[in-house]
Amino acid sequence: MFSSSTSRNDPRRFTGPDGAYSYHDILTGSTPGPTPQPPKSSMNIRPLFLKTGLLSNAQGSAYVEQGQTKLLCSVFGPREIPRRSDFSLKGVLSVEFRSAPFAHPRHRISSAFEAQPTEKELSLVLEGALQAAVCLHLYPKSQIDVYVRVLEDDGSVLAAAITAAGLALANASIQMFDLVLGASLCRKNDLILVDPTLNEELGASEGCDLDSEGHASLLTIGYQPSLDQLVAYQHEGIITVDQIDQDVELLMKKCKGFLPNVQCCLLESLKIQTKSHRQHE
Amino acid sequence: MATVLVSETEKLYVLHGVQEDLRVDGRARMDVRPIVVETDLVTHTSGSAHLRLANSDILVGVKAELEATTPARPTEGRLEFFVDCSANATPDFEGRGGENLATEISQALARAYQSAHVFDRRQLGVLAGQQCWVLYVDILILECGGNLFDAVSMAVKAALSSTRIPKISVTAVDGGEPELELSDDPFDGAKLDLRSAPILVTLLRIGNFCVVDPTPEEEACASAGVVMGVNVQGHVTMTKKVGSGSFHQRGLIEALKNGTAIGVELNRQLLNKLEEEDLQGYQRPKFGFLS
Amino acid sequence: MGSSEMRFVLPGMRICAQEDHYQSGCGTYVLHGYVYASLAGVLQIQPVMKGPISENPSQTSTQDLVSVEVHSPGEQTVIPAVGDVVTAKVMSVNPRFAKLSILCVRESVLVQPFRGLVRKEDVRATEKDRVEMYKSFRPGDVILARVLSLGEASSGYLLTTAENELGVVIARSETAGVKMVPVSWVEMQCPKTYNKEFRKIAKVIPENLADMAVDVKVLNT
Amino acid sequence: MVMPVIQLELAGVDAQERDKFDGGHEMGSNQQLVSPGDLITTDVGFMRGHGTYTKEDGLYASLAGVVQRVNKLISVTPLKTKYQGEIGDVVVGRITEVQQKRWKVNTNSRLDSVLLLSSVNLPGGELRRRSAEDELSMRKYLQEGDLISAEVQNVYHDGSLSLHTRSLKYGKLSQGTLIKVSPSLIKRRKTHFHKLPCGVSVILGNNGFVWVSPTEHEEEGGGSGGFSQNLSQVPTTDRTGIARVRNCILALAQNGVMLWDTTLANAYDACLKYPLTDLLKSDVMREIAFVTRQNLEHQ
Amino acid sequence: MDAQSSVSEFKGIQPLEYFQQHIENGIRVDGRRSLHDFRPVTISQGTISSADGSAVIKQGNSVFVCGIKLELAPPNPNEQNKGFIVANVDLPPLCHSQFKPGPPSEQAQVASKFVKEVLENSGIVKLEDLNIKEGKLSWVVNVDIMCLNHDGNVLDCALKALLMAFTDLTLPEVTLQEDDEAVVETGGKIVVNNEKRSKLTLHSKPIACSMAIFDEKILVDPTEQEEALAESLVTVVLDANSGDLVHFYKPGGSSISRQKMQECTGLAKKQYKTIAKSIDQAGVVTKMDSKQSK
Repeated sequence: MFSSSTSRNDPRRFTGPDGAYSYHDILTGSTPGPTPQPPKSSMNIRPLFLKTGLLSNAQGSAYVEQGQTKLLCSVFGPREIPRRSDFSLKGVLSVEFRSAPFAHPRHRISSAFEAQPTEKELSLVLEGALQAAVCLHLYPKSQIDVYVRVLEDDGSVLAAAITAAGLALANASIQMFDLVLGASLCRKNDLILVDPTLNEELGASEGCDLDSEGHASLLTIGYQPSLDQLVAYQHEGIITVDQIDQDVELLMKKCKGFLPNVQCCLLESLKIQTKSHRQHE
Repeated sequence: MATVLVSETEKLYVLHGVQEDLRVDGRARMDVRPIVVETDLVTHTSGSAHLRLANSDILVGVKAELEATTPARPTEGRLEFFVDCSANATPDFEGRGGENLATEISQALARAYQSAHVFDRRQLGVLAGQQCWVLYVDILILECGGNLFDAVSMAVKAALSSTRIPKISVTAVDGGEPELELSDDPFDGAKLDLRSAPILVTLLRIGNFCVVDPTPEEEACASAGVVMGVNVQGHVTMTKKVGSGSFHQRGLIEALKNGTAIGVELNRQLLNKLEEEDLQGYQRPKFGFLS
Repeated sequence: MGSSEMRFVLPGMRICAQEDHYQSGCGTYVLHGYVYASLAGVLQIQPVMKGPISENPSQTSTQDLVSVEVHSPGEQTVIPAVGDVVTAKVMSVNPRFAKLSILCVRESVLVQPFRGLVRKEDVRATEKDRVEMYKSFRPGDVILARVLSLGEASSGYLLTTAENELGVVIARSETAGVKMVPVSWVEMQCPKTYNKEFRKIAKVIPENLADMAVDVKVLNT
Repeated sequence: MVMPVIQLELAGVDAQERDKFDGGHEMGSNQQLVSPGDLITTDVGFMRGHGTYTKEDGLYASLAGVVQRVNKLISVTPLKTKYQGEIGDVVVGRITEVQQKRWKVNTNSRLDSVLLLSSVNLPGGELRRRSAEDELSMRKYLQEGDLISAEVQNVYHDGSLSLHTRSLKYGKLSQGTLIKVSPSLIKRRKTHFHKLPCGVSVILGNNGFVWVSPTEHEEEGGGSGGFSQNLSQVPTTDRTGIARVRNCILALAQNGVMLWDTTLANAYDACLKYPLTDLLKSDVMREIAFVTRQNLEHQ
Repeated sequence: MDAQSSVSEFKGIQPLEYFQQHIENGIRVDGRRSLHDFRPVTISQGTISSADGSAVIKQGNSVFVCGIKLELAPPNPNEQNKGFIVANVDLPPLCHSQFKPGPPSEQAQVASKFVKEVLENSGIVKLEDLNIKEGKLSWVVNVDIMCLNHDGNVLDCALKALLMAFTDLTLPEVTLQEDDEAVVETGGKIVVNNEKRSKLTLHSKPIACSMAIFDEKILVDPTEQEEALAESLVTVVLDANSGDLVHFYKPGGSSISRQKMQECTGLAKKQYKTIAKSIDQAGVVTKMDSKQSK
């Protein structure tokens, strides 16, 4: 029989049998898990592929591929604030960050409609970043919805999501003070991995073991290149303030490094839009 | 953040005050309001603490439960934080109102305690690959008088320091399944090593300056802030931006430096006081919520 | 600046210093004395029209003011603002006000409608006391109106039709459901049944919608 | 960097010290404290007021508070309560909503109070007619979050209040700070506007909202209908005074001392011997309240 | 008012009239020349490397992605020789402004149910093939179909995405050590060889063809707007291998005559081969490219 067993707590979708587990769980048991990363700093952001305006329904959208990390962001609005809420002369941003059930290389992410705590937290981080970037005072009584879906997670998702959201907002012709770019790095003492993959990120959190020498940390920033402001900033793991200073500096440099890519992507879609607009006329 | 309504002129008054290093309640930018802490109040928990920072009132209970280990970390136990922003604290928390704040606080705590260098989860291990202690840290926000991150984290640290993990002896029954035996003596418990445990310090940017321990009115005036986890050794264990504004790199680093200094001092005083309380023994008078 | 070459700008790009005769127009903002772009789009330098639109009334001066603007190509992302003329559909009518659904702002179609409200006293400019809502609007009518204010938190934008050019532009007859033709300031007639119905009618009826349909065909071939 | 002030105490330390200040309640012997269900009197000659109910054998309290007798009317005034307004009261309130022709004001009452557009003096003088334009630009005068001082004009049947600001002393409040205390702690006086000698003005709203601000100079205001706002920076000396007064008010309120000009002045004098930053400590606060109360008894 | 804005205003204010004028002329709002034309389809397979099988399909402006994640579980006690397929269709808020964050919308539930029924009826995968060891271990095939841009015809797209993801799917070799039965549940004696992966045998090739009925006219492959204005919707599913009717689905709407129904089936029969061919020829595109220009 096809599993028609809709689980008790979520009758609105089909769920598999209880006690199902990923075969990767056994894989890691039999073979030595992820190949240990060679202790070599990597200072480069993985190849970036950016594209805006590929979804027709959204006011604006962006697709970002950063190495194997793939995500999609769409922007709706400004539209009327749906529920009755307090009058605000400022617009409201609502951000939802979710991962597709198949996004994680090892585990299936429960597709339950209730977001995971980490997803909720990332939504809030993203919201905080975009609130600083969008000219919300120009959108009284309205709401701008930003939805991010991770299609494949291979590390640095928050950074990629920040870049994608910035692109999607610009593509939606929402007024912003500046573009926003995201970048992250993983540090283990003096070993620095810019734009870490999932394995490297996991390595960082495993580096938190007492056995392993030294401290590991993971830092993500959201950066406005021309205003030189940090709109998002999130870090975990042991570090000193001086190291943070260096790392932030480095990441800002990296952001400026791929700024031309972001600009090119937007300009290209502007040119296409202008052309098609003229043809209509 | 639960925001209170504040008029533009009130904001201006707060802003100028911060500029002059003389805040509305007379404090300097880096001054903290008086804090009162008491541990071991709730008898049905493994550890608990009640902390009052001005009008912020926090109750934390820790429950230790035996559970299966995770395959990734067979020798370690787990810490689970749960924050309840009850509508008691402020009407804004009614319904799902406090949910976002609760997520933010619990995630910040989880991140701050993540590294093994600040909290060694192996002290929660029982039987490698099979059983471990899971500490459920339940945080109840009873009243909301600003600066919740800091107040909660100090209460959590106090509650963890009062936590006793029951002694367990493992007996192997002739080659079969090992058996666990829990000690009968309630006082026969191990204390946790919290020497490196962090607390959270919030710094809010008001105008061009940062303040610590903001009041709700000050929170309403700030555009951006940073929450950081600091332990007594001065290690930064977690940092994140809060609020809707942005930071310049210099401002951020400046804030983090100030925050580290405050965090070290707060940690030191907290540890001292907790030690002092511990020396008073089980028989010390309890004051509870009437103090 | 030559108009033949289009200059594209992106949010955050510094356009020029904010000097006496350069003004920050739509799609830009001013920071530390410079004009920055806030939109991804085409840069346009336009002479400032004198009158209420001027953003800086103190500078109604001898100099030729120019406004630095950025326009995004294609559809503009708009929300209703005070003073805008909007196209709205009447959703319900009661003796005190009519509830509307705003569909277009100026020439831009909204992706999703906003709520609006026309109060009895804002229906027309004269004889305000004798306005009867049911003789002015009916559910389903399409009207032109001007935004008065943002309104209250619970209701939508406050609109007015108290101008000759504002009011009902499309209405269907009660019995036959046919598009009616205006016969006076306050009456429309059904071409099928010849029944007359009362409305607050807008003066300029835009080009017959049938003509638009011709455009549609032209565009699609 | 100057070492920041941090004061972290265990719960016990504080409670032990308190005992020495307790006992000096200013409740006179003629005041009767009751809790719900307490018998007030079995005398049948009295009339039943607020906070009381009658059973076969007498009059009982339905609230915890102080029994009050006005001629034959017995009522109980609760100790802690939402504000119950009376006509003529001076209140401080915060605008929560801008509606058609009226503002909603939070005055610490059970229901939001109402300030009608027709009950305010608009800029341009009292005789100015209110036009439809004013109605649309109400948010320019008062918007969400703004603070006002006002007088209770009317009490509606549901207990909600209608306010007015048609006097130059009322209107929009400028720079300063708001303190919220229980309305029962505000003593009814002829005036609730006080200029303390230290350059600080205080409005003791009957509703328990207390506004502390720098004293404005006379030449300002007038003709603006109370909408002018002084946006210049408040000098440090005034700021120190305001911080002191603010903390004194909190000290008195936390220790149950009624607030009026005399207690404020006494408390301010008592606080001067402490550095400003100490005024947040609970033992200092108690000391200030204690001294204030003692002075009151001597006078 | 220039011509373009008046057209878009007309479309916004009187969508029904705008739509009617097109249909009367036998053309479609999105520029298709015939009521029976399909929108162009592009498909890419294996784009999501974190999934065991994946496909992205674009049909006009509708974009769907399907990812398959494999899990292991002991089989159902009543059906010891069978595995599991769990298929869900997700219509997240990102794909259309009508959807809000939260539990699945009714549309998504309906689509999930449709996909499940087609899976059951067509026998595309035999559940017995998903059994590894009778009574001990089976595959759980989690199929998640997610809409990224909803411009109508969810069912056709979802089914195509599912079919292409299934063709892309490979399963790692799993062996069980016979001797110790007790420890199987803990996974102790299961050996997974991730290097050696094999494809799943597909036993049929269900192809859906959706139609909207409007003023007695049948519109094939309706857009979202056409679906919203249509009187009735019909979906016919045929097996491309045998040409048999697998499923007929008509959710609500106004009733249709038997002739109309047969007309629909006839249309589907005429079209399914072309669709099947278009899928086969769609080929593998590695990156998502820009939206189809109109």
